[in-house]
Formats: sequence, C-alpha cells, structure tokens
Amino acid sequence: MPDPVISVKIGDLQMKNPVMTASGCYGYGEEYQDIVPLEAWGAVVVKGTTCAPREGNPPPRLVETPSGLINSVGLHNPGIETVIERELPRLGEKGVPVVVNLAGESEEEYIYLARRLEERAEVEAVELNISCPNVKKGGIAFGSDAVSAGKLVAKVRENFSRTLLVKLTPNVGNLPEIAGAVEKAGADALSLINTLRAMVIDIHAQKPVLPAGTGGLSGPAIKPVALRAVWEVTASVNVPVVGMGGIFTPEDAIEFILAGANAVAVGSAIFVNPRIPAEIVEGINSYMKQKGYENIGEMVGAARQ
Amino acid sequence: MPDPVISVKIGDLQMKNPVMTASGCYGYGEEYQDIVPLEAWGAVVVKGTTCAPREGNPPPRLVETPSGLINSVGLHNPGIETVIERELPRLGEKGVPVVVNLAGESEEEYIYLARRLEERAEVEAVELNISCPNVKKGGIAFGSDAVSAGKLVAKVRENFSRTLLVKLTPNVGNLPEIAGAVEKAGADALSLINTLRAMVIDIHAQKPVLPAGTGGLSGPAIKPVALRAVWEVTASVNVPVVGMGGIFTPEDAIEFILAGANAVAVGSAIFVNPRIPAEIVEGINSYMKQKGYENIGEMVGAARQ
Amino acid sequence: MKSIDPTARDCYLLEIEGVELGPVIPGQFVHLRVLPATDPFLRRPFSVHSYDTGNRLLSLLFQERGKATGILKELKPGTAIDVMGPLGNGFTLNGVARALLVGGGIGIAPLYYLGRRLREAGVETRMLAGGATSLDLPAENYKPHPEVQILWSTEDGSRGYRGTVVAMLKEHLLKNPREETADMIYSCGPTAMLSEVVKTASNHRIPVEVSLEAVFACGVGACLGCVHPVNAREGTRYLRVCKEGPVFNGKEVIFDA
Amino acid sequence: MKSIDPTARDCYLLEIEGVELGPVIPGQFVHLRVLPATDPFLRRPFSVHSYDTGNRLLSLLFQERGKATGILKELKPGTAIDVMGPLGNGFTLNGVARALLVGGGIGIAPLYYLGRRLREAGVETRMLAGGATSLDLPAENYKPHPEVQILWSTEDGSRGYRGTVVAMLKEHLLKNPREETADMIYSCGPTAMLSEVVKTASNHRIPVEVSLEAVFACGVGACLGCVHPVNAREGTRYLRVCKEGPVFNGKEVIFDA
Ligand SMILES: Cc1cc2nc3c(=O)[nH]c(=O)nc-3n(C[C@H](O)[C@H](O)[C@H](O)COP(=O)(O)OP(=O)(O)OC[C@H]3O[C@@H](n4cnc5c(N)ncnc54)[C@H](O)[C@@H]3O)c2cc1C
Ligand SMILES: Cc1cc2nc3c(=O)[nH]c(=O)nc-3n(C[C@H](O)[C@H](O)[C@H](O)COP(=O)(O)OP(=O)(O)OC[C@H]3O[C@@H](n4cnc5c(N)ncnc54)[C@H](O)[C@@H]3O)c2cc1C
Ligand SMILES: Cc1cc2nc3c(=O)[nH]c(=O)nc-3n(C[C@H](O)[C@H](O)[C@H](O)COP(=O)(O)O)c2cc1C
Ligand SMILES: Cc1cc2nc3c(=O)[nH]c(=O)nc-3n(C[C@H](O)[C@H](O)[C@H](O)COP(=O)(O)O)c2cc1C
Ligand code: FES
Ligand code: FES
Repeated sequence: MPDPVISVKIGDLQMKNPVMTASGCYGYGEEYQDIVPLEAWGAVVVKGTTCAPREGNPPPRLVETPSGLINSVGLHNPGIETVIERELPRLGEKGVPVVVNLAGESEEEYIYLARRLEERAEVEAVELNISCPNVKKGGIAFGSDAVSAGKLVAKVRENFSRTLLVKLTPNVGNLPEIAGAVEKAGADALSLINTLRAMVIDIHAQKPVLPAGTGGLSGPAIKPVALRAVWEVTASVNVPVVGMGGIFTPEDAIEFILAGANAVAVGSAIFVNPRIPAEIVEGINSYMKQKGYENIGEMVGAARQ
Repeated sequence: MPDPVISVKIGDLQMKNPVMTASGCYGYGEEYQDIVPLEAWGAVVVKGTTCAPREGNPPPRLVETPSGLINSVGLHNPGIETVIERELPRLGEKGVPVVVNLAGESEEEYIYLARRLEERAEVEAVELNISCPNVKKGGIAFGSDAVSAGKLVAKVRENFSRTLLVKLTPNVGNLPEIAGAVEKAGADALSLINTLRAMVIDIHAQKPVLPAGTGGLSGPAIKPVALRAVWEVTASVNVPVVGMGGIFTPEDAIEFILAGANAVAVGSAIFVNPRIPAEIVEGINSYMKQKGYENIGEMVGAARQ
Repeated sequence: MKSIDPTARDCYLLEIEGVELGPVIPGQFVHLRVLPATDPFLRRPFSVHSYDTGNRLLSLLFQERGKATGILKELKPGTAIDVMGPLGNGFTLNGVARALLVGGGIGIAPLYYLGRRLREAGVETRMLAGGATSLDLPAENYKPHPEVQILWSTEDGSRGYRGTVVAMLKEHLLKNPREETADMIYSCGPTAMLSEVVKTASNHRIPVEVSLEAVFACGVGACLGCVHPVNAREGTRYLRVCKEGPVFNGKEVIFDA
Repeated sequence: MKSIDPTARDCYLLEIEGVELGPVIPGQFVHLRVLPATDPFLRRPFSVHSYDTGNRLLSLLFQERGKATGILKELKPGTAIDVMGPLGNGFTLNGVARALLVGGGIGIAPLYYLGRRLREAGVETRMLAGGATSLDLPAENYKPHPEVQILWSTEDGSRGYRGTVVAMLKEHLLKNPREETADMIYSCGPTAMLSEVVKTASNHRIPVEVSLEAVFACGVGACLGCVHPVNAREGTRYLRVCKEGPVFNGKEVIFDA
C-alpha cells in the first residue's frame, strides 16, 4: 500500500503535512533548531507581531496549572520591521511555509501590518490575532463581537491578497456566529482556538500570580473545550479550520481532524515534547493506513457522519 | 488564640463552614454517608431536580480528560415530588442546611418548582440552574443572555421567599453583565461556575464518546477559568458568590475566597477524595491562624487590594 | 502496596497490605486512587481478586489498558495506595448447588474470589476461562481453590479448548446434562461476550449473573455517571453499575442499546 | 536514572546514566520531563551539578519544593528520564585567577560543577555555602574538588559561621585584602540573597555573576515566558532567563522591579 497523502492546502498555503506551530510557542523558528528541525512542521506560525516593538508584560508571565499553563507574555516581540529584516529572510530559506501572526491595537494597525507583509514574498499567509487575552487594547475586543470582527477582516482582506487566517477566541458565547461573520468577510481559514481567560492567586502574597491579574490558559486542560469549538464551528462554516488547543499526542491531533479541522497546530506541548510534529505525522500516517484512508482530506470531519 | 470564625451566611442560609457540595456530585447526600459524614459540609446542594422524573442521557455519560471530567448525565433525577417525599425529610434531619438545585424547561416550570419548595421548611435555599449544558431545552438558554436571565430570576423571586441562589454558566462572553442582571432581578447570591462545554472524540469508533456529542467539563482543569470568573464577577456585583470549579485542595478553596467568593463548593474532587470537606475546613483554619484573621469575612476578596 | 507481579501478558497481580475492608462479597470492587496528581484524575475500579480478612491482604488482578494501569504497574513496593471499598453489589451466593464461572480475559479477576468462596461454602464449582492465547492466561495451576476445576480455552488453541470461551461454554452445556452442569452461571468479561453468555444461559434456562464495566467517577452512586440500561418492572431504567451493580441479573441487562 | 540519595533535609542527589550532553559550561541547566502524564505539565529546569563526559553521567542536586520534585524523589532506579540540554548561558570562566563562589540553600547545586572546573583550570577557588541549619547542608566533606575550600554558614550556628552566607561574605571581604579574596564572585541562591551579594560585590568593586531562577516553559528562548528585567544599553530590557541567562552579570540585573 502506498503511503497515505497527508499534504494539505489551506487557501494557497501548501503544506507537506497538516501540523503547524501555534503562534507564540515556537518563537521565530530559531530557538528549537538544534533540537528538532524546522522542516518537521507543515508550516511555521511565528510569534504575534505588532507595528512597534513591544517588551511585553512584566514577569512573572507563566504559571502552571493542572494539565495546563497560563501565560501573560503580552505580545513581547521586536516589531514588524525587525521581523521583516531579520527573521523572515532566514525563515524563508527553510522551505517551510511561514505564517505571520499579526496583532494590532486598531483597524489601522492591522491594515498597516497586512500591507507591509503583502510586499514580502517569504510570507505565505498571515494569521490575524483578534483573540489575544493578554493586551489591554485591540486584539480580543475585535474578536468578541461578530460585527467588529467582520468589519476588521473585510478591511484587512482588501489589503492582503495571499492566504488570510483569522484566529478566534473561545471566550465568547456565540463562536459560530463570529466565525460566520469572519468567513463572510473574506477569511480563507479560521484558527481555533486561542487561550481561555484564566488566573491563579498566590495565597501567600494574596494577589494574582500574574501582575496582569489574568492570562491565557493553554495545554491539555483545554483540549476538550477546543475540540468542541472546532466541532461547533465546522458544523456551520465552509472555510478550512486549523484546530488547536491542548494537542499533546498524535491521538489528540486525529481527534481534531475527525471533528472537522483541516490542519492542526501545536503550542504548549512543544515545550514538553519538541519532537511532537514528527510523532503526530507518524501517528496520522499509521492511523490512516489502519483505517484505509488514502488522502487526509477523507478524514476531515469523519466523526460527524 | 481562639479558633477563627469560619461560619458564613449567604442570604438567610447560615452555614457552620463555607464548604458546600456542588450540585450533582453528592447525589441526595445518602451515597457517601458511610464514607464521610454529611455533617462535614457547610451545606448540601442536591442534584438538579426537575418537575417530572428524568432518566437522563444514554450512556456513556462520563469521559475523563487531562485533570478533568466531562459529564453528560442530563439531569437524571426522580423529579420534585419524589425529592420532596423521600429525600428532603431524611436530609432535613441531619442539621445541615439543604439547598435544592432546580432545572426547568420553561419559566413556568421554574416557577412551579420554586413554589413547591416554598412550602417545604427543610429547604433553606434553592439554586436556580440556568447553566446546565447537558439538556436540550431550557437551562443554559436562560443563562446565556442577560435579559432572559433577569426576567426568569425576577419571576422566581416573586414565588420564593427564602434564599435564592442562581448558578451561572461560564460559556458566555459577558458574564459580569449576566451576573449584574441576575443580581438586579433579586437573586440573593450567585453560584459560579457550572461546567464548560467540551467534548472528546473516540478515534476508533470515529464519533464523539458521549452520545450527546458534547458535555460539561469540570475538575482541576477548569479551576483557573472558574477563579477568573469569580474574580471578574465579584468586581462588579454586590451579592455574595459561591465559588466552584476544580477545587481539589484547601489552597484552591482559599484562592476562591481571596478572589472574592464568600463560600465555595466542591464537585468532581469529591469523587477522588471524599474527605475533602474536612480537609478544606482544616486548611482554611490554619491559613487564617497563620495570617491572623479572626473571621473568614475578612479574607473575602483580599487578593484584590 | 506489598508487591506487584506479572501473571500474563500485560496482566499483573497487585497485593496491598493493611487494607481494612470488613466483609467482602465476591463481585464487589475497590476504588483506587492511583496518584496524588490530577492526571489521571479519577479513581479506578478493580474487582476484589482475593481478600484475606485476617491478614487484611487485598489482591487485585489487573490488565494494563491506559494511563492509570500503566502507572500502577510501575509502583514501588511500599508506596501507599488509597483504597475505597468494598463497593457495589456482589454475586448471589445463596441457594446455589453447582456453579459455573465463565471468565473472558481479565474478567477472570472477580471469579477467583467467587470460586474460592463458593467452594468454601460447599458449592460444586467449575470455571471456564478464556483468552486469545496461552500468553494471555495465568499459569495453568493458578487456581482459586484446589477443588475448583478450570477448563481453559484459547482462540489459537495454544492451551485447552481451541475457540472462544463462549464456544466452550456452549459445547459444555450441550455435552453435559443440566443436573451435572450448573444451576447458576456467573460471568465477567467483555460486554459482547457477556451478551453471548446470557443468551446461551437463557437457552439452557440457567440463571445467570454478570459483572458489568462502565467508566466510574464516584463509585458510590452519587454522580449517576455509570448507568447501564436494564429491563425493570417499570420499563427500561438506567441503573448505576457502581451501586445497583456491578453484578446484575444477566437476563435483565440490555446489551444492544 | 541510576540512583537517588538524600544529601540534606529535603535535598537529593540524582544520578542519571547514559546522558549525551556534549560539552557543558558550569551554570548551564538541563530541562527534565518528570512524567509522561500532564500533571505536572511542564518540564523542570535543574542546574548541572556535575557531568562526566566520558561516562555520560549527569548529577543533579535538587530540593523538594512541590509536585515535580516530589515525584522525582520517589522514582525507581532504572526509570527512564527525558533530559534536554545543556541549555542557557553558563558562568564566565576565562580571565579569572581567584574565584569566590557564594551559594545559598540549594543554590550550591551549580557551584559544585563550577568549582571543580575552575580548580581544574588552575583557578584559586573558595566557596561560601550557607543554609538555615546544618541539616540543610550536605556532609561537611562533600566538596567539588579536594583543593576547593568550603566555608560553611548556618543561621543557627549549628555548623561554621553563625549567620547568613551574605553576612559571612561581608566579613570575609572586609577581613581579607582584595588580592587575597577574589577577582570574581559567582553566586546562586534565593533572589533576595543574590541582590545582597551583588551589592556587597559592588561595594568591593569585584565583578559578580549570578544565576537566576524563573518559571520556565520552553527553556530554549521560544516562549518569552521566563524574562527578568535587566539594565541594558537601550534601557531596561526583559531578557530570557533560559536563553540570555540563567547566568547574568550581577550588576545589570534589576532586583527590585
Ligand atoms: C466494577 C469494575 C471492576 C473492574 N475490575 C477490574 C479488574 O479486576 N481488573 C482489571 O484489569 N480491570 C478491571 N476493571 C476495568 C478497569 O477499571 C479499567 O481497565 C481501568 O480503569 C483502566 O484505566 P486506565 O487509566 O489504565 O485506562 P484508560 O486510559 O482509562 O482507558 C484505556 C482505554 O480503555 C477504554 N476504557 C477504559 N475504561 C473502559 C470501560 N470501563 N469500558 C470500556 N472501555 C474502557 C478507554 O476508552 C481507553 O481507550 C473493572 C471495571 C469496573 C467498572
Ligand atoms: C535555571 C534554573 C536552574 C535550577 N536549578 C536547580 C537545581 O539545581 N536544584 C534545585 O533544587 N532547583 C533548581 N531550580 C529550581 C527548580 O526548577 C524548581 O525547584 C522546580 O521546578 C520546582 O518544581 P516543583 O514542581 O517541585 O515545584 P512547584 O510545585 O512548581 O513549585 C513549588 C513552589 O515553589 C514555587 N516556585 C516554583 N518555581 C519557582 C521559581 N522559579 N521561582 C519562585 N518560586 C517558584 C511555586 O510557586 C510553588 O509555591 C532551578 C531553576 C532554574 C530556573
Ligand atoms: C507562551 C504562549 C504565547 C502565545 N503567544 C501567542 C501569540 O503571540 N499570538 C497568538 O495568536 N497566540 C498565542 N498563543 C496561543 C497559542 O498560539 C495557542 O492558540 C494556544 O496556546 C492553545 O494551544 P496549545 O494548548 O497547544 O498551547 C500563545 C500561547 C502560549 C502558551
Ligand atoms: C457528574 C456531574 C453532575 C452534575 N450535575 C449538576 C446538576 O445537576 N446541576 C448543576 O447545577 N450542576 C451540576 N454539575 C456541575 C457542578 O455542580 C459544578 O458546577 C461543576 O462540576 C464544577 O465544579 P467541579 O469542578 O468542582 O466539579 C454536575 C457536575 C458533575 C461532574
Ligand atoms: S460512578 Fe458515580 S454513580 Fe456510579
Ligand atoms: S522558558 Fe521559554 S523563553 Fe525562557
């Protein structure tokens, strides 16, 4: 039996396998280079990038929870110009598609960021982050309301011709409605989900562990919520979906695909097991052989029948 | 130094300690009797009770997740008449306040349930469950929208004179707004939180593990989300709050109180450690001694200063 | 925890000392906490494989399936284990003269304790035990009681009867007159097997009790999570496997829900 | 994992065999995965306490603090441990003639490897090591190298100098002329202690390097979770403890942020 086909196309983003990095968990692709080759991934989604450089939130920024991790990094990043000058040229040479996660504080900023990348051929796609729980302005405000999300996405769409992913927050009661608005506004694909708003209190110091109070919960703890989000959104939306949130094993990734995701992204689990992309690819391969699938597309949403 | 005072009053519900059972996790108080005395609890909140008896959802109803549990029990209960005849008289003799969790499919049903209990002196309080993710009709539909939540609570308020708690769902984007509406409508206290909508897929059978598709996630996995909900709601609401969601250790319970909860409830952790109420009481006691608190009320919300 | 020893492929005998259970009815289970951490989160149920009241020594026979059993098998002797139990309703021991015990795979676990107790009560007891291959069965001389005969079956014929334990049961009941076989069948194993055992017993008009499995949370009847559909007087009811079970009258259990 | 032995109250020496790390700079750390389960979820960083390249034998000295270290101390010899490393920036070894190592509590862990390597490189090396009581310190003769002198301090005076290790450092620097004390101070321990050590070193105009702690997720610089404020040319920067650190120039670290 020939090896099953696991390459995936999301908009014009062509990936040799369906396993992407989740933004913010793989830096700019450099840090893990000695441990596991970048080439193991279907695509690399880099850290949330803003117009100006940002130093992010004061420490501590991390707190571990049962089967999870709360972060309050606050979009610490060198800014779009440095990313364009220093990171993209290097990343562009690896032969792995690069997706830049973009975060603005206003419509104008999102448009500016998209335009700057429209000029850069190394960037196959952008992922609009309208779901970051760790910054005061922008971001999640756009993602929490169908009307403003749709408006923003339409504006960015006019300014970016390649693949446009939009990353949504699960901290809402009407996710399918927001997803529908974003689809209608011209997104090529949806990324589901960003972190859940969450907190831990230091009972000795009697204050939140994170100076910002709350942060974003990721990791295996949230997988069942993320899977539900993908299941629910793919029931009503037609654009492809990148599923993420707590993927820790190959089986988790397969669950997301069966629920309706066309590709998956891995975030926090990289910290624990950097070899995870190859393991997931291997797991998907043998699952497909066992179930007799020839092309991964046949698997997408198979749990719904 | 005298022992700190840990008795708590929520509306007219007087509890000797602030540790309650979470509805649905302690049955009708009978099942654990041989293992740990009912008297260890500050109050017992019984299983969600409906007008007619319900057999609940088909099995399997449970699936374990990392540090969590998804249930799809679907309000399996003997109905209000049997609860009144068989369970309440027995429970009423224990000297522990009894709270009945009520779930209706319509405004009329909620009102009927409240009226039936208005007549029963054994019941110190009711907890309106407008947040159950496991039934098709009613419940969560009321809890997902500030206007309908407020309307329902106002109606029930007219028909129930003792303590009225309202239990809210975290599966919304505007929890403080809903909490505010419920407070304005006359609730004496809020219970936060019910479970998070979630799912697991069986990759061998290629379908959701739970026949209902999705269920409600509880346990330590959701604690950071529950704590955030309590933190956020107590910032803007003045009625007392019962905090719950993933409490597993005395420290967890203390976190909820420091975040602003006046009492706490324990659900899934009972399954793992039935001795938990006494351990939490002991933990709170020694924490208070260490920090020099004389009355537990001084601790409530202390993480906010 | 006293010791842990492999008994068959992926199967282990776990002995725990100093466990005060009081009287135990065969078929009852204990609910174990595996780790102080929260992954795995829930306790896990295991049938009592044997219990020595005097020495307060509890034995469990378990098969590695996933997270919890994977951790259990690696425990260091001396590690404390939190045991709740005995819980649930066990097998009916009274009024039986000749008992036939039918176990599939790890389903033999509760039948050993049952076999010993029946035999000690003077009941003529025979056990049919099946596995995929002889590697999946305990040693041939591993018996609940010297006077309990075991008939082994393996699907590949590597020990005893070649075929499933249900096929062996069918042959056994056909070949022997009812007076010599059993006036009660007790069974534990995979659900599909139990369903077949119940059908077979019914065909021969022999009462049958089965021990069911379900995912448990509380284990004491409080969460209503572990139900199984059962035919009751009032129609189909969802009964709690942990409380009304795990042992049910086989003829009332609905297998194809 | 080869062995685990208590060295002091709540402190353990963990030896892991067959770990291929390549060259290690003292002050670098390894990032350990404690369990295959997800609670605790993250890896945990531990400084290299000693590494024998030839025998690929890695030693860590750790203190039980919470979940992960509580599990580590119970591991069975023979259990496989997933080790990432060596990671981070270590101490500067070049250009030093007389080194003073100042360790508080479990902060002595990286200083042992540093002390041995400095001494092997011909550097005159002395270590000041402090704990609350003698129970919190390893055996008196537990040394990085025969030629490294250790001055012990305890807060209750049960071994060596009575007082904190910082107090001992201050006295030591006052009593001895600079030429005889150190041209470099290396320190590891609680943050409040490091802050005092840096102040003291600055007063004496001795360069000082400190190894910081933070909660780590990735350990390789990818998540930006572990930052600490540091004075850089451009002003205050949040630098990654796992990547630009854990060893920093003490005078650049901002302690009272
Ligand atoms: C009353 C009772 C008595 C039992 N007695 C024994 C015994 O004596 N010896 C023994 O080895 N086992 C016994 N079991 C089964 C045992 O409880 C499970 O094997 C164990 O809980 C598995 O835990 P795990 O974490 O290793 O596997 P998990 O990771 O929980 O599960 C591994 C795989 O098995 C599946 N699975 C788990 N539990 C069930 C289930 N109940 N039904 C169907 N599929 C399931 C899961 O979906 C998963 O695919 C008994 C169960 C019950 C209810
Ligand atoms: C570069 C580096 C090297 C280290 N080297 C060693 C070493 O050689 N030996 C050693 O024993 N330890 C060392 N540590 C510390 C060690 O990583 C922690 O003690 C360990 O991660 C605690 O894990 P735990 O699960 O047992 O405790 P947890 O349950 O994670 O924590 C227990 C308590 O400690 C607190 N805590 C945990 N981590 C920190 C922190 N970084 N800062 C402040 N408070 C914290 C928690 O808030 C909690 O109250 C090092 C840390 C770093 C960053
Ligand atoms: C440390 C950290 C930093 C993150 N930074 C970003 C970011 O910059 N932009 C973004 O869209 N998501 C960010 N995320 C969210 C992840 O991309 C992902 O959506 C989330 O963590 C859920 O996936 P996981 O459970 O696999 O980690 C971050 C997550 C973590 C843990
Ligand atoms: C098995 C199970 C049954 C539940 N049944 C009810 C119910 O009938 N009514 C209700 O309001 N909440 C119900 N809940 C939710 C709990 O009361 C609680 O809000 C939730 O589980 C979070 O707390 P925990 O993490 O401590 O379990 C149920 C939870 C579980 C796990
Ligand atoms: S496991 Fe809770 S009722 Fe059976
Ligand atoms: S731990 Fe991730 S950057 Fe340091």
